[in-house]
Amino acid sequence: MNFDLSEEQQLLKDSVARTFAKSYDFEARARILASPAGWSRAAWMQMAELGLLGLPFAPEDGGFGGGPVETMIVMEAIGRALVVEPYLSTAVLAAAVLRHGGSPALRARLVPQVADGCLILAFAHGEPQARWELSDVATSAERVEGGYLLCGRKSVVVGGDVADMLIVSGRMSGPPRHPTGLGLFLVNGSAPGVTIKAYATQDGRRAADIRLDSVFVADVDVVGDPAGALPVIARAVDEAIAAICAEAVGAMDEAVAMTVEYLKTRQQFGVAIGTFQALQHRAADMFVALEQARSMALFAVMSVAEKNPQTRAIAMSAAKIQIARSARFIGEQAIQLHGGIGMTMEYKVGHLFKRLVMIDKEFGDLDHHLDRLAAGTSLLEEA
Amino acid sequence: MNFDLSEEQQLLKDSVARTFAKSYDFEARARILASPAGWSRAAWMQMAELGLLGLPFAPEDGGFGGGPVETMIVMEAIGRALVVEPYLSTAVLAAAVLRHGGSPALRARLVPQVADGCLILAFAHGEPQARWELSDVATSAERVEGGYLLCGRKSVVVGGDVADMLIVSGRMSGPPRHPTGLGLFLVNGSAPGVTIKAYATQDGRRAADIRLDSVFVADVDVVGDPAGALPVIARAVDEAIAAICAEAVGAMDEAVAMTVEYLKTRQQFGVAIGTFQALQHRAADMFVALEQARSMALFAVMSVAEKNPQTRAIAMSAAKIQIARSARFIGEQAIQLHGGIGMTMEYKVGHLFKRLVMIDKEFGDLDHHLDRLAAGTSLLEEA
Amino acid sequence: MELGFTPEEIAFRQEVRSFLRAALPEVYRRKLSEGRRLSKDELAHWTRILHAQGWAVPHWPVEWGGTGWDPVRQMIFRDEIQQFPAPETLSFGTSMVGPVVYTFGSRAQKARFLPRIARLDDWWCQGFSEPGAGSDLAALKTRAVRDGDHFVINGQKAWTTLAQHANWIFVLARTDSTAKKQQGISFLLVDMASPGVTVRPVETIDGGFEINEVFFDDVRVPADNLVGAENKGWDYAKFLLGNERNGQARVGLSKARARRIRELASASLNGAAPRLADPAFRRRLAGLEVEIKALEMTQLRVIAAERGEGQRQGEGKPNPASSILKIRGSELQQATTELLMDLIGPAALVRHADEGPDGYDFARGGASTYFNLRKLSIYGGSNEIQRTIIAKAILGL
Amino acid sequence: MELGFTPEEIAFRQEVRSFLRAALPEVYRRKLSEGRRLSKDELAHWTRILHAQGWAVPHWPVEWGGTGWDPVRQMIFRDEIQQFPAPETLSFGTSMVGPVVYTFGSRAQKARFLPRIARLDDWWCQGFSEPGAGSDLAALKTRAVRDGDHFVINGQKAWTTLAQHANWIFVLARTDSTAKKQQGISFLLVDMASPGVTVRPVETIDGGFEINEVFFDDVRVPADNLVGAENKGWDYAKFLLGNERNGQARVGLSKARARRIRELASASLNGAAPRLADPAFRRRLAGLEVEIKALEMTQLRVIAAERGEGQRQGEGKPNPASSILKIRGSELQQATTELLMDLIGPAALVRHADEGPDGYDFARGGASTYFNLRKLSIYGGSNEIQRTIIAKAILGL
Repeated sequence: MNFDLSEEQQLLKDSVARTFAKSYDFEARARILASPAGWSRAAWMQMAELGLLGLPFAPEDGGFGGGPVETMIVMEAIGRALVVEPYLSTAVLAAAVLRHGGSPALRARLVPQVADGCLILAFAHGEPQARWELSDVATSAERVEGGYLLCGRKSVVVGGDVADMLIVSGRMSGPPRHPTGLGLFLVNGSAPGVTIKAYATQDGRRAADIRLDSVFVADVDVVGDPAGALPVIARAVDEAIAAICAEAVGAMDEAVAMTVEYLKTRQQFGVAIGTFQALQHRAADMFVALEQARSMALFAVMSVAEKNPQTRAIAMSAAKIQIARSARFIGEQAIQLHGGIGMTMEYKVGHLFKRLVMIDKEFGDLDHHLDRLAAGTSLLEEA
Repeated sequence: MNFDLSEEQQLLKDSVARTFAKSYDFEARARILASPAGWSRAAWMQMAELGLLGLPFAPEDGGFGGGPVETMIVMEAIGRALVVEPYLSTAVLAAAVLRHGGSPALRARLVPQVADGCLILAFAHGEPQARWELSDVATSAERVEGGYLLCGRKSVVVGGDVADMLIVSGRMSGPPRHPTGLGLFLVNGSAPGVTIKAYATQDGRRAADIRLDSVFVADVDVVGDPAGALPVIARAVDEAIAAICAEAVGAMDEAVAMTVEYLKTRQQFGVAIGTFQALQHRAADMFVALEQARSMALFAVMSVAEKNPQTRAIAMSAAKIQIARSARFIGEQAIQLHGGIGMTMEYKVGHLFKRLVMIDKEFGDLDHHLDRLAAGTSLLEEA
Repeated sequence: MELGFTPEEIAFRQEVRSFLRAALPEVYRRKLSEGRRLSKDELAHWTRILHAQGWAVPHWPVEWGGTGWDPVRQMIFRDEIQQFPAPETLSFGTSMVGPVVYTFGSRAQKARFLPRIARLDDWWCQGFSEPGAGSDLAALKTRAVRDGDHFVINGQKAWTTLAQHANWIFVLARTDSTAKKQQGISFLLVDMASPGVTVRPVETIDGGFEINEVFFDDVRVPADNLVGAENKGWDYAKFLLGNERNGQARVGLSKARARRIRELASASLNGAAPRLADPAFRRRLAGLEVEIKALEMTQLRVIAAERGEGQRQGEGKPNPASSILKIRGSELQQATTELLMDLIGPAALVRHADEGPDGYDFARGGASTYFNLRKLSIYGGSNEIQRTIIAKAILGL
Repeated sequence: MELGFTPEEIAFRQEVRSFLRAALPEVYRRKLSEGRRLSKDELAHWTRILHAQGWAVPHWPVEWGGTGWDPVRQMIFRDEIQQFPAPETLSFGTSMVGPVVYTFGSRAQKARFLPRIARLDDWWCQGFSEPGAGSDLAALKTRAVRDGDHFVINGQKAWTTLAQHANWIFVLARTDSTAKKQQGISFLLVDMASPGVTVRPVETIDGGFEINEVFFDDVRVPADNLVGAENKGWDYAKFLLGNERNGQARVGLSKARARRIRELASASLNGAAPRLADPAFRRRLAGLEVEIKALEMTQLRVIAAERGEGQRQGEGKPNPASSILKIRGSELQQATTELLMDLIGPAALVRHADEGPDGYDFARGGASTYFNLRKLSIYGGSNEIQRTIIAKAILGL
């Protein structure tokens, strides 16, 4: 039991923090958001140079062999700096699909390109009717000569327009919500039959709705078992949950720090407003909520490599629940204690708030995970 | 739209308040609690003299023709003074059963005795398995020559040992939870086959578990339709809910007043603790919770005479939900802000807290009523 | 006690509702349902419809276009407008500066400004807050110096709502810098076309532009535009803020939003199962409806008491109980937008600017309104300030 | 980072658990499950069983009976005791006065008192709080006046837990009334058999008797019973309270209670449908379990940090982060008792004194424990005080 970072981990943490502090401060980010693309390829290549994009892949595949702790370190920094580039969708979510589902040949083909920043991926899984139910896939995958034909709609695919290549889930057999019959298919964003309707998200990211009209996928572009992908999907999403929890902790930490600083400097009625006891106690409650969230993000990191998918899912739901509660409280109170300035887009805290609220909408919100947890065995079950 | 009391109502309010202030202060109540019986017949007779026991009955039956507002006035005073005598069970709950279910003959026989204090009633309805589901009655009522035989168990019958006579629900036909087949029967507490196991409740009242072993009830002692009593039961319980909401408001009002007074007088760190902003804001939140509860208690009073049982039930659930939330918050904060002194039985605020917590356990708790409300149509539906 | 509305009041409610059904363009209603804002022209159009009906400024003195309705009828009218939902008139004119002008203004000011406010011929905005003075309003620094028959204003106002549409602004400015904080402030009416007035719109976290910074650079204002007495502006501001607080419960808006939530939750959004099938969601909505009903009852009690007061003593002063309406009103508006956003699910991520994709119409006004309405617990006297008012003015702490 | 316990730590946990299974009388476990208190003799019995195992005072110096376990093992031990549930040793002795004596006491005091504390030969209680001094502990008024080789104590202590069983009390008394508030206080060990000591039990809202008033009327205490230096008692008290706060999370108790709730909710209580069949109840329980797990992780982080600190700098000072443990620990103990009470339904009305009826065994420890544990957010430095500590000591406000 030791929560201290190793020397290498501390080095990673410092270098990421230094890099974002230098080239991804609030003004730099504002310029990126205002640019036509809404994201920065330069920032992306810088992450590649730092080795962040190949981080989670095994060295034999061309990666750096980082584990959940390393991903946590990067994601926390991303949360603090509000990085909008598609790190989570490419280097966490799609990467996990490749790692757990992809054949060695596929990994050999893709990982080096991902690691050096040339290949951006997105995971096109969610559908309009699915809310966050992972098995709820209506997109069909039909076996044809030499490959598959995909038909269907994917919605709110984060990074879906930025990606060079999509990993698309499709159903070979069974009704929606059936646990088997799902496959994963690599689709080029510009392939015939793919229509991408791109838009901005509330928190300044890019997302897309994607229509697949008889899109042909060659056998070589199938990721793993074309009729048994749900366990891979579930595992990848669980890894994404652990990562987004860390991102949320980074954003909360920054929001609490900014709020405390504001309370110290902002004067009202002739004194710093941080001298008002009601606001002091509110800040203390924010701090408690932050530490509880940090604890559960660590719990997610501890549990994400768990082999038993049931146990892993319970842990991820528990972490996401705590994050949801803490993030909503901290975000709202950060705005409240900042007052008017927090309501404007000219100040960072409002952006942190927006990201925190939107994190609840990715991979299942509070209610979704409470249901999932309540349906399972007790979180406190002892070995 | 006018929330002012009429002259008669103001008179009633003043006289009840004056009476309790004089003869039912905290010390007097403590003596009553410490007495062997745990309640005071003298206090009861005083309520009879004031006309409170006959209040809800029609003048032609021997009552004073009071309505929901009059009952609210009395119950609020009872809540404030923490009166432990079985007013609610006799003069509200059992009285409502008699008013809505009893024949003129039955009313002529019983009401004058109730009004003059000689006949205490209790409503023996709840059963061990029923939680608060009104139709969940397993006690059987079997038709025999000249009457009925009752067999079954009634549990946590408030006032059940104090009562001279019980109104017992029993099932003529159908499985538990079936809406028809229920009857109401007058049973003397000392009748053959009745076993009463009496005990104190957490809030200093008396209650009993009652066993009925082939208890004979003559036809003349049947209250209303022996197979169609559920509507009467539901209506009586709804009236009791409106009344207990008013009682809760009285107790909350007293708890808030005591807490504010304590904040003004209690010194810590050289100043009155009411100067600490965090405590001021907590007190403000208590006040807000109190006023919201008062509003919904009034809403219950407005709606209790509503003819449509569905609409009436929705309104009562809504009121009970608000009361539950406000009472829990106000009660807990009253103790917290009082500190140690609030934890002792030597100080009134702890007794108010206990009563407020226990009110949630009568006629359905927060979760019960949320379920009932959520199952129905919207509370905000417009005419 | 007379619990419930009289038959006349119920008939009046029906009359208002019928009028709204007949007179309000459906597109306005839909925009408001979806949390969108009417354009300047649309609001002006609707204000003139109301004005033609004689209902543009019901609460004003009859002499200046008021209806003579008692507080209960006024409340019913507001409630119907909000829950329809129909547009409310521009409060900066009708509820803020209007009452100040007819209560404290000169005869000439009344004649000049009130009719134009009632018809929205003038679009007013509120020049109170400053960057350095939020809840501590009296710490304002904007100065107005007398120069012959003019005042010369220098300074900066912040969080000025809809100033980008406005042609008039009412300004609190310091006219005596030697006096104590609350003294030495005056209330001035300023034509925004005056040289030296600059407006800078500021984007808010909902992605909209409704607040502005307003700069005053040697702006000359005729002394005729001073309301009431010099250095007495704080009194008029308190009067204005008291009126404002009373209108902040806006129960009708929360009712309308709860109803929209129920409607959306009953439907299959994009093919998903109706959310109302989830018992946890149903309970959450039911619990929220209880809180809304409780606030509605509390508002009725405050208004009934005001009517009682009014009959006994003439115009009532702001009731400290109105702080309850502000606190719970803002909290419930926020809670309803939160539930609406949660109902929408993953679609809440979609930003509804010009480029928004098809198929998410149900999601309009979800996240954006949630973000926008965080302001409610901040402005108009933050909820923290309201709690202090309750603690001191009501509880005597 | 080494997330998770080492195999040795896991084996240690199993060892503790096996010991508890073998050594703890089942009737004690059941009593604790039901929220009942062990009698004085029962606790002494159990303490001696622990003592025989060498585990009565694990956190003490090895010289005085400690085990030499590192903070993680100590935490595992506490957690297992609490969640079994097994009785905790009397904290007034083992966690409060014991550490003060072995840290600040004389050699003679150590030899005289520590072995008897470890075996519960002496039952100690805490003479800190006074009627006029709650959270403002330093405002205490009890005086101790030097008279030769004795101190003479006069005054009154309040909220003295289990003083009715105690034969010793540690007392904070003012020995220099001219000094500033926190100075001039001394820490004295008082034999309760001394003439002039009177104990008055006070009934609490759970219907139990655990707190007392203790009166001192010219009580003569040998000067040998002064701990450390005269007028330095406040330092020792702060040390003691810091230790206390660290132990207040009591996550194991909340875990045990959550488990009991799940067990009761899975059963048909008195023939009713199992509560766990209600999705709303299941969600509420699941949500609470998350909060408990989060606190458990936070406690691990604090303890791991302390171990790190300890290795680097010797004995650590109380960590201000322990205020989090106090706040959340008390809130979660309260929340679990509330859920337990709500689970019980109408049976929560039943008071379980001697006369309680049959058939409600499941309801034992429902309402009473809920009432009793309201104290947790009040004592040991109220949660308001803890929030102020966080704001000042951690956030620098």
